[in-house]
Amino acid sequence: MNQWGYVIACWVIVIGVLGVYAAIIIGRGRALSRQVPPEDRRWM
Amino acid sequence: MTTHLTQSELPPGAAGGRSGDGVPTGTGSRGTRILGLVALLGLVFLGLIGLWASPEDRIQGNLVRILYVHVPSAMLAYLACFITTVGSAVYLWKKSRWWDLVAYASAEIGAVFTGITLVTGMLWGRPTWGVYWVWDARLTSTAMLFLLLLGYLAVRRIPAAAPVRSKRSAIVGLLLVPNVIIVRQSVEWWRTLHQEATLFANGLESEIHGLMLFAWFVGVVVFGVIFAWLLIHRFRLAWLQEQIEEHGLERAIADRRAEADAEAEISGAAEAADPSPTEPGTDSNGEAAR
Amino acid sequence: MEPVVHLRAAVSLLGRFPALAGVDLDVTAGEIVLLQGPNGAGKTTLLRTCAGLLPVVSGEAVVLGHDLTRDRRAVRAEVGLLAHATGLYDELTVHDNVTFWTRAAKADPADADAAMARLGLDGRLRDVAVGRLSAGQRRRTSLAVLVARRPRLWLLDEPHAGLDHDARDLVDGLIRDAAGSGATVLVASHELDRAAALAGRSVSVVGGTVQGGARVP
Amino acid sequence: MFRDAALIAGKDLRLEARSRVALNQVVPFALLVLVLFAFALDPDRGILSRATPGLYWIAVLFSALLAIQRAFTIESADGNRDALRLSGLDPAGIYLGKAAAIAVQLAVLEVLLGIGVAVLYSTHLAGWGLLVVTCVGATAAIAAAGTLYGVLAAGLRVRETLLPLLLLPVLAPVLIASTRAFEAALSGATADGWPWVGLLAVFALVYIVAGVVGFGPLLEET
Repeated sequence: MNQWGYVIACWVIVIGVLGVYAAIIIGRGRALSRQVPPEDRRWM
Repeated sequence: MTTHLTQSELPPGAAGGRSGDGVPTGTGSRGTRILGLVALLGLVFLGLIGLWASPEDRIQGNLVRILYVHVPSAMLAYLACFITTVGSAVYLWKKSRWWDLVAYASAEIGAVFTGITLVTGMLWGRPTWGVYWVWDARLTSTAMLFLLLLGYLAVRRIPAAAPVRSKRSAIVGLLLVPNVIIVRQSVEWWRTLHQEATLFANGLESEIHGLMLFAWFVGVVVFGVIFAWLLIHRFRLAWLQEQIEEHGLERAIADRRAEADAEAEISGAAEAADPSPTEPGTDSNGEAAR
Repeated sequence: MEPVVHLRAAVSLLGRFPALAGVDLDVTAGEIVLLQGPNGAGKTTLLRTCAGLLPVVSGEAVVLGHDLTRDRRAVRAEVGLLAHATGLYDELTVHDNVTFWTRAAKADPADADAAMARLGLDGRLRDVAVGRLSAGQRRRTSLAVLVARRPRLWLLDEPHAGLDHDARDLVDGLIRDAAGSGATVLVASHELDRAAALAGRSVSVVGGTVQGGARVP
Repeated sequence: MFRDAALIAGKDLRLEARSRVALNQVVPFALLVLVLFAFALDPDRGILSRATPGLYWIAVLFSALLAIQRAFTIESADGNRDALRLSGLDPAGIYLGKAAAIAVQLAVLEVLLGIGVAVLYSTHLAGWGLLVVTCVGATAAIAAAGTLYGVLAAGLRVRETLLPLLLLPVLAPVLIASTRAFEAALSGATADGWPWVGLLAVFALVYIVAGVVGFGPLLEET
């Protein structure tokens, strides 16, 4: 594995992990917000 | 990240059935969409600068490009840990639910960033030192931070009532920064006892400058925006979870009162028929009614 | 006469369950009040709320002059709660337990020995580990602690349960003496015949609320 | 506060004297750990003698986990939390009392383990001043942090697994400091050991303050 291999691996892992985490939060956010009556969802 | 953008661009009506007059159907809002956009563009820009435009480093060669994501992650991990401690302190002092949830959201995001920092640190270490893990002062303290955060998150998930959980997590959260300081101090002394600070230890080693410094700077800014975006969303998610728990409570009070009124009428009627309250009949009557 | 216990529409929570859903209750000094009602109606919670152990989330709650909605700790020193779970240390002897809890309450250890004598615990039971006692003996031990603390408000949760006949007379005697000396007693009990004879007034607790508790001010 | 602390410590130690759990179970466990280390690190290849300070303190740390777990099991009789809140004891006093009781048991354990190490690993004990001061500092640090995290995990179904997860990362600096201080003492270079003792003292102080402040709110939860 030359240097570029490690660099790409790092970047892919970082962006991948952040992307998956963001998607999980958005997904759960949508699921939960259906159970809460609309007036509580007025975000600032 | 791009998948997230298209989802939130969907007209709210499409995603959630009865979302009413443009009320967001998730934890998204106009502000977070802008922030999300900035984060994405920043990331693309960082990729261009970090991977392509900036030159190789004299000593490390291309490996310096790993630092453009590694160092910002480490900085944000420690920032998240600081926010958790501040949030826990304010919660304990002023009982403000808002700060309690900020502490929780920040700790979870902090754990994600610490994990990223460790992985990229190891991947940077492999070609540099020949081994994935070196008991270097900074890497070791980051690992300890990761364990401390896992401990905090474990307390957040204990099967107990919400106030119990929040209070115990706040105490652990409050001690997060002191623990990290003590850990860093002891690990620093411990490692410098054996060899002077390694090349990697003092961060901006081998006088990084010019475009590399700019790339590093962009990395910090972009990761900062990503952190903020995640924090807002994770906070709102925690807020929603709490609302749901809260609603459960109000309904329970209403049911409880309804049950009491129902019983009162029945036992009232029984007393009318048979005035002396100490008659065992009334008691069993009351029992049967339940 | 300012009531010892004054509750108006008091709501208190057991975790997230609203055990008391709006209680009105007035009790004056020297009174013995019987709390009647089916299991799970909230009798135990009412006693623990008066002892300052549960948060009063809405309504008024003043016990022995302390406003429970603001500070729940101050009232605890002047209250004696006899609960099902005694909280005694099973591996310590009766004598060790009673003296520990008495000294913790800053009461005089001599009162502890007197209380133990009064409840017949100074004989062979004195140095027996509480873990090996029967339920009735354990109750007498925690009663001894309560007596030694000389509380102004007695909160007794099923004091007669599991006691043999003369032990019950002993308990009744203690309650009468306490009321006689100006203390106030709240008794939650299923034993209607015995408790009714003892109590000056009885109220029924149903579904987290109290019927007939409030005296028209 | 200190009067209540003395009362609680007395109660805990009397309870230990009667039930003998620490003496009959925790001390044998600590010796067992030493023996297992000997099996793991073949004695005659010299690793064991070089690693003795570290192994000693790991044995102390694991035994401390058991002692702390035990200290809060005796408080888990049902109704105990209510009794403590109604008892009129100052929460800070309860914290200091329990920490003191744990510290006393740990001190006894450390002495017995010291003998065990001297005999089993035939280590030549030197630099007594530093050894004793390190033990005192480490015991105070472990007891102070252990009691606070012990009450955090108390009363939960998951307490057996939560306490180690919370406490061991926090005690890592204590392990580093006490081991290095012991190495300095045994190797004769006692001057190197004193900064580590300083770290132990700071650690103990931070947790005694946190415990005194934090114990009240923790006891108060409904």
